[in-house]
Amino acid sequence: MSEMAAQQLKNIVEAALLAAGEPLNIERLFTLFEEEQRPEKKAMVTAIEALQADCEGRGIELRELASGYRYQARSEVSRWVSRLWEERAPRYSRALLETLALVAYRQPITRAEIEDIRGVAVSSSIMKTLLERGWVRIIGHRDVPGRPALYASTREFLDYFNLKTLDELPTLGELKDLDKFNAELDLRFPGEGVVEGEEAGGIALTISADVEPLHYD
Amino acid sequence: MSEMAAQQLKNIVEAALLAAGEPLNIERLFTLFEEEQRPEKKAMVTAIEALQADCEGRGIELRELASGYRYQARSEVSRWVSRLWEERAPRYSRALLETLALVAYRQPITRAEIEDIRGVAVSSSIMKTLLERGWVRIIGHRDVPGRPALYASTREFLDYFNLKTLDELPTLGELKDLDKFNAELDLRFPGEGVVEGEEAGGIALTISADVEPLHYD
Amino acid sequence: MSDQPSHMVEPPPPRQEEMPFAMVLGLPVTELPRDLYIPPQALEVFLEAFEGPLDLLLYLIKRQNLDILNIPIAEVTRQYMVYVELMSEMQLELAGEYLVMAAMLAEIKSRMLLPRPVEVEGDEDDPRAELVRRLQEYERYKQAAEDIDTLPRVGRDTFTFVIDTPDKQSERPQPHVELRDVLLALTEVLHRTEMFAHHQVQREPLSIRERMTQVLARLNPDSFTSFTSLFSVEEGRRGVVVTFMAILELMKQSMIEMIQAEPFGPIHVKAVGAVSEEA
Repeated sequence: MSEMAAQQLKNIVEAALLAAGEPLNIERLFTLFEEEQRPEKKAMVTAIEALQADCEGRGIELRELASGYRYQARSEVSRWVSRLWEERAPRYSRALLETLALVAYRQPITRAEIEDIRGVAVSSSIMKTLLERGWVRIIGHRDVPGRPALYASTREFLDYFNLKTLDELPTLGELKDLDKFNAELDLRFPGEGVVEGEEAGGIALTISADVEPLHYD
Repeated sequence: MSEMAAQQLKNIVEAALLAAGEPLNIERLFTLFEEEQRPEKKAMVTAIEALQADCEGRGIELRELASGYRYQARSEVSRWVSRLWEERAPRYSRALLETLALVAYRQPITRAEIEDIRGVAVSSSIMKTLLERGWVRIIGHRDVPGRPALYASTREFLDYFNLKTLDELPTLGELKDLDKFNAELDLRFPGEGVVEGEEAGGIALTISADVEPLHYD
Repeated sequence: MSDQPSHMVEPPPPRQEEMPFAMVLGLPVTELPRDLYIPPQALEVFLEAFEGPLDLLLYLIKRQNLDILNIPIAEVTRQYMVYVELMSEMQLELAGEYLVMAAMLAEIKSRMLLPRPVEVEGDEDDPRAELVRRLQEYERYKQAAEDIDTLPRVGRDTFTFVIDTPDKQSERPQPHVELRDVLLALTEVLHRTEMFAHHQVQREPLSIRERMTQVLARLNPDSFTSFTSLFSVEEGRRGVVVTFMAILELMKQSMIEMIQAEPFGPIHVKAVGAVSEEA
């Protein structure tokens, strides 16, 4: 067979470089062709240069590295491409959610108080996670021996859960009712999409005389 | 951030499809973008179609398969690209292919049903190979004594054979009624295509020239 | 048979009474089937290539251009037995299914020989019907397998790509939490502590809690803050009350200190603890 058309050569080189999974140098590219079909070195270089030029303005580039040519994603798009391998978000433990709830409802609160209510120790990693997530912060220290840190919820906590103020959280009494009608949870909790001030206000109105207090001690 | 420029979207999608190492469907492509940046579905489809059009006349194509879009080498260049690797593509035994065909066309199907149609036992190693390759999976158990496993084909099977849906499998031959025999004395089998000597069975190549090959016509 | 010519010609007549090559249907076979001359090694490969009795039968039928719907049972049975005997002769692993099929063929053959009652001739099931059904059924999947084998496939007809992404950015995603989950966690705690058992009325617990946090955040542990500056008139009476209650609660819980130098003098407030850098 006579020498290959420039376009066909370019097509073969492009597909081979993409399929190889490793950089290919010119010598290796030559091995793809039977002796009698083997292109001139000049033709090969021209093909590679044309392929490089084709990458102008695209999300990929054809780079020459130490061991050969390799297609790779440009750094301009790597921010998006990287999300292909993003790990799934882990889930928070129940202990963490309980701690968060206690900080929200009983702030300012010390770790010892949380442990007292939960009946189990609160691991340092839970407090650390909540602080790092920015949902909880230390706002002071109680004036008792050891001067324990006082934890409170943050603006970010409210924002994340789409609340304007802590008031929009259901009272413990409402929680008790909701607990009985678990199925209705979706309809009644604020901060779940539809809800804005209106719903939250609705909840405030439902407070009745036997409502659970947030008694402190 | 406002909606992304069409070119940038196209660049990201191209790089992601090339970097992923597996087919990506539209839903997966959407996950590359933050909520507020997420393109319209229409824009995404336009980008994919533009990328497909860009492959015209090249050695690669962007195909839609069962589990999503995949860039791949066109068969026109596979002769050269395959020389990147020493080993040849594996050949599959008739027993394996027939078992695979029965799962693909008759799913969900039990091993006993496969054996019934093929007239011989199906070796465990064949089922194991098919399961390990991810072409076949167990989707349940038939509610009869022994609760035999029900096998079905997978998206990976379709991807591997370059198909988007089971509908794209070659049409299955028709069954002829014995009663109608006298009416039509066509000697050809329904669904029997022209089989090339080489393709009909690897066996033809391994027996000597004076041996009648194993194909029937 | 080694001295036989290499093409399909009439085999030479046996020169002597040799041991039968095989016993087929009780008759000795001393020669290979006429249409089957194959060197022994190739023969073995050839025989092993059958995917079972149905495959072998299909081969016999197709080779003679017979129609599957009108199988000459006697002849096909004879040929089938020759192959089966050949296989056992060569000590190939002969699946039991081959013998089951042999029995089935023999049965069909004998039924074909029986005279059919005239009156039911039209309705009489062809004894071959079941065999034909099975052969056709197998044939279509055998064909389907061949078709699948010719589909373009990865690693043979097409190749997939993976390009490198040099600057991968890995961002560890944060867990998502629904408010519902937080509240459910709280009810769990409350159940455990039986806090639900208490019944006291309190109208604005959380706004006081929240205000306590706000007041505390404004106080400095190193210097005093004016008590009145903690109140904002714009908030109205409710706001003032909430702030006042928050301050009382903070005092009760030893979180703040309050100093009044003289009766009716200005009151000053200070946080008691060292305030963290975040506050």
